Amino acid sequence: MAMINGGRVPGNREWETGDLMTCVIARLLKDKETVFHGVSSHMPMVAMQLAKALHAPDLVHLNIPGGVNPDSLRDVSYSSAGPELVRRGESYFSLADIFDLSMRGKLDVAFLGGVQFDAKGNVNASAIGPYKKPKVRLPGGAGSAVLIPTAKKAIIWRTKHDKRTFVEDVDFVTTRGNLWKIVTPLCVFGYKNGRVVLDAIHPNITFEQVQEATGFALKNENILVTEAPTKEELALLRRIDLKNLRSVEFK
Amino acid sequence: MAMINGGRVPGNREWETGDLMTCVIARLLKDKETVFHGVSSHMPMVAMQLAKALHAPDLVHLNIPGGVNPDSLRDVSYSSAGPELVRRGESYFSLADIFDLSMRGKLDVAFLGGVQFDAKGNVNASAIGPYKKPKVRLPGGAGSAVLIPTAKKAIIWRTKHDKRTFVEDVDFVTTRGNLWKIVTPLCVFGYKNGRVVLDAIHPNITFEQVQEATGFALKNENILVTEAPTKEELALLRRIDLKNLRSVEFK
Amino acid sequence: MSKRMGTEEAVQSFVKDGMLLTFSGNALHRAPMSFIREIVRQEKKQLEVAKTAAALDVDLLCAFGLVSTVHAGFVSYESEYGLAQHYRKAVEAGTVTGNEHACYTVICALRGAVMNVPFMPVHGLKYGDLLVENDYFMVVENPFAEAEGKPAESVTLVKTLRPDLAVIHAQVCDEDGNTIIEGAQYEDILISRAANKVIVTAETVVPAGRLIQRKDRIDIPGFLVDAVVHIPNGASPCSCEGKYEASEKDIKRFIEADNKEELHAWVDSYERKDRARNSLSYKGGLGAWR
Amino acid sequence: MSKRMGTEEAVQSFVKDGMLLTFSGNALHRAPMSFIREIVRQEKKQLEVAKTAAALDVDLLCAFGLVSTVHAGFVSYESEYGLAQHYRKAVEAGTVTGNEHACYTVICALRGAVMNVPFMPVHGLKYGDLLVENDYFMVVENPFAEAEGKPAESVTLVKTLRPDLAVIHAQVCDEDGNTIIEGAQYEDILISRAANKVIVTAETVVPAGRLIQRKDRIDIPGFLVDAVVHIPNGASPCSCEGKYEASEKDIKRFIEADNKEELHAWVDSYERKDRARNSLSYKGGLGAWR
Repeated sequence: MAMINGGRVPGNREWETGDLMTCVIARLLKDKETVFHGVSSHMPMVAMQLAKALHAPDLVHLNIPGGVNPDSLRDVSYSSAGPELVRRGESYFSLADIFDLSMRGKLDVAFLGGVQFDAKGNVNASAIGPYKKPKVRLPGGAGSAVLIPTAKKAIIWRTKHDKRTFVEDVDFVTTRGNLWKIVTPLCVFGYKNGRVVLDAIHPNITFEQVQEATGFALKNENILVTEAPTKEELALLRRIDLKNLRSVEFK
Repeated sequence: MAMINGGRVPGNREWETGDLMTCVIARLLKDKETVFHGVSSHMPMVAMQLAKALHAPDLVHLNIPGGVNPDSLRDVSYSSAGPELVRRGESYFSLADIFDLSMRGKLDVAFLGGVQFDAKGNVNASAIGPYKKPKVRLPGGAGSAVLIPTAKKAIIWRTKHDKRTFVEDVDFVTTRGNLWKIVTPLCVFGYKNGRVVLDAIHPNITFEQVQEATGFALKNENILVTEAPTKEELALLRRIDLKNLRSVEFK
Repeated sequence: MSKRMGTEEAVQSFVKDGMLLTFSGNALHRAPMSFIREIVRQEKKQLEVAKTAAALDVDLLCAFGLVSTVHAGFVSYESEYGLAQHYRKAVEAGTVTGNEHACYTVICALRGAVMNVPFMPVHGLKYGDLLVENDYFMVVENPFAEAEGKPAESVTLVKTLRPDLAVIHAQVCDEDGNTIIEGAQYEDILISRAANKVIVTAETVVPAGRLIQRKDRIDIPGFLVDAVVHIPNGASPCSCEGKYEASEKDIKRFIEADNKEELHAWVDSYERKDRARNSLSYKGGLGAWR
Repeated sequence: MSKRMGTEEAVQSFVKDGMLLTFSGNALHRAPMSFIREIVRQEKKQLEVAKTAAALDVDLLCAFGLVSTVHAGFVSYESEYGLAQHYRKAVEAGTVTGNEHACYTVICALRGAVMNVPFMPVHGLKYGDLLVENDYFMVVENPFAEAEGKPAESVTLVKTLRPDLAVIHAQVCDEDGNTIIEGAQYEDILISRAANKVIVTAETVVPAGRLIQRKDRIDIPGFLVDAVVHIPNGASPCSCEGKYEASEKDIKRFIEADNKEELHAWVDSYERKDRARNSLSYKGGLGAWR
């Protein structure tokens, strides 16, 4: 599993898991959508630039520092909430503005994190163990608790796919709501009728591998296979993301 | 009364009622206070500049367009809420910001209007006759209804002093609260223990004249006489207010 | 993808009878007068208007009987121009409901729309008949004080006002809607967020991307804007900072009009200017559009 | 009347044990680190901190046991720097109360302070255990819906957070406190209005009036500011837009410090820089301070 969660996927030499996930995320975004990412979100940030370069030129890229549609990620380093996004942006739209926008139902897509996810679509970003006396205090849900219920589509991406991450019941429900997709190194989950379901499996991954890494039962029905990154996608990715920020979470 | 309400006051050739009222208002302002005026408020606007030139250099002049401390009134014409106050200002602080400031108890002085005032300090800027089917619909209290209760000191100025303006009971209570002074062409009212009281009478005006023009009973006790405008005040006034904006309401 | 359209098309497409509208500016400054005159020409009806301090904008719509309700803190001309007589008479006659606010409660009610909540607490509106007479104000107890066993604390709430459309006249915007408001902004940033749709009418419209060197001056990002209408002198006879002062002559001409014919003549006299459209004023060269 | 003072004096005069503080910036960007290190030197205790997304600022104060409660949506370093271990361990040990918010509910709670109301309605916080576990959230019925006979409508309220002091690190201000924040402003404008007192620490302090030609870039008018402290590199090792990037080396040096001695050594290593004061950097000539 280390290979899959990290570096090169068995059976190909052209792309790594980070490339694949970034392409999968980019394909989920549509033209003209307003799309937000937060801190520690390099992969969605790169995916948004990829989508803009491919099929969504008028996608609106929103972020914590407030730079609307940064024209390049050249200056970006460890942070996906740094001031360079404003420097490179075409206008300014503050974090408070973005939240208000989502409250009004006008944020199309929000990228959010979390540490535990369960079969009912609950997200835990707060604590392992009791909230007031936690075994592990997590960083907190940041915007999740108001964005997952209000963004039209909430997308979660995780670079870890294991039974500690995908559990039967989360320890604490930081939020739930308009969860739309969860993208992992193994698969894409969807959310239907209040349940997390398996939408698609990545190339060279089996259903059994996904089930084995998931702490709740999955159905082996109507599952698609993710298309591998195309040559065009990979070429653009390399140009957009010189520093391989998209894979920073695998390092 | 026409003479007193308007042009030159009997017994002097140096100043008009508008000059006197402006000086009286300026003297009410202290250094470093935050002071706000609204629309149709030329006299307080000039008085604030006069106070800054005399004894209150660090008074903070706030206004509807948002220009903090405009350095001159040279560009001002019919409006006391025009964009020239921003053009001439040292920074920008919006109307919404000013209201919030007052809500936080940090606005020292607010200048407010109104059409009727009664002995209890109630202000009517809304309607003559029933509110929902008024005999006369007035312009409305603008900021008064939230500023008179929250500014530390609310100052009202009126260029008309008659029994229709100062009444026993107002038709409609638009607001009441921290009323501090009312400056008229005849006198300065104060507000003590929930009653409007006569603080000072202007030069060459008698108590009887004030009582005659006022629709509620006044006490002839401890009344001061307003000091006439000094030479220094008049000289500064002419320099600050080239267009005699301070007397625009008498025209 | 330019959002440009003409004045007629913009009113046709975006203004429907019964809508709650809100306008840029304050009193006689930077009201979107050309757009409002086009509303008059197209006779949109039963409109509601929310604005802190209105003047000619609301008075004009009232003069033609197009307004049902006005939510405002102040409706009047300043000083020498006197009261807004058409508004006043309509309220007195009962044909227009004048929902009096403090200017701040309009701001708070619009903040409620920005945040998509049904009400906004307002400190300061504590006394008087506005609280008694108007059902859009309500006084409740602070539930946190109650839960904490603290003394009861009254809190005034104002009901949210959700404009269907904000019309903002600005000095310059680009074809994507990125908009710069020079000088006093009044409540324009607020209404650009509070309204469901936003139209910018502008003295100057430049090609997309041309504002990039002044991007830290952009007040409304383009993605919030639904349509861009190029109308030089679009605020006149109100003022537009950096462009023109209020026209005393033209305002008086409106105020002194004392029958429908003269009012129509006043609106007609602007028709050509109000509708001149899509004549992209940018002719090339940096600074050409400043 | 200059508001300038040194770092030591500013902390002495404005920071009291038990205060609720709020800081500029976000995560590892433009936190007022010099000021916070001086708080550590002066051992101010039982502090509360409110911030949307905190990192080194809160973690440092927690490392020295100076914090009682943190009100935040997110407390962590980004990516490679990992969790805020001092904060985490303090919450796990029960010595710090970690009041988890959504970042937006911190913003709303601060808006409550700006408007001086005891709570703020929040759309969007509808589900989950944050509502159950925390007494600073409450769900009520919309009283307007009730009064109008409409279906019941639940509204979440967040209790207002009223900071005693906001400390804002900016690129430039003048001696009166007029402040320009370049690039991302994060929640700094909001906290400058929400807090009872405001201190600006700045890379560059210019004489009063020197910002007049950039006045439309002033974000905080001087009269809101109580003290101005001149501290070049005052955000380091966090970043300061246009001035310096975050210092990976110095952040790691803090994160890897695993006892009190090393932590003290880290704070001490900045002492001379943090306290260098009143050396007016403006040397004359327009643009000299840019």
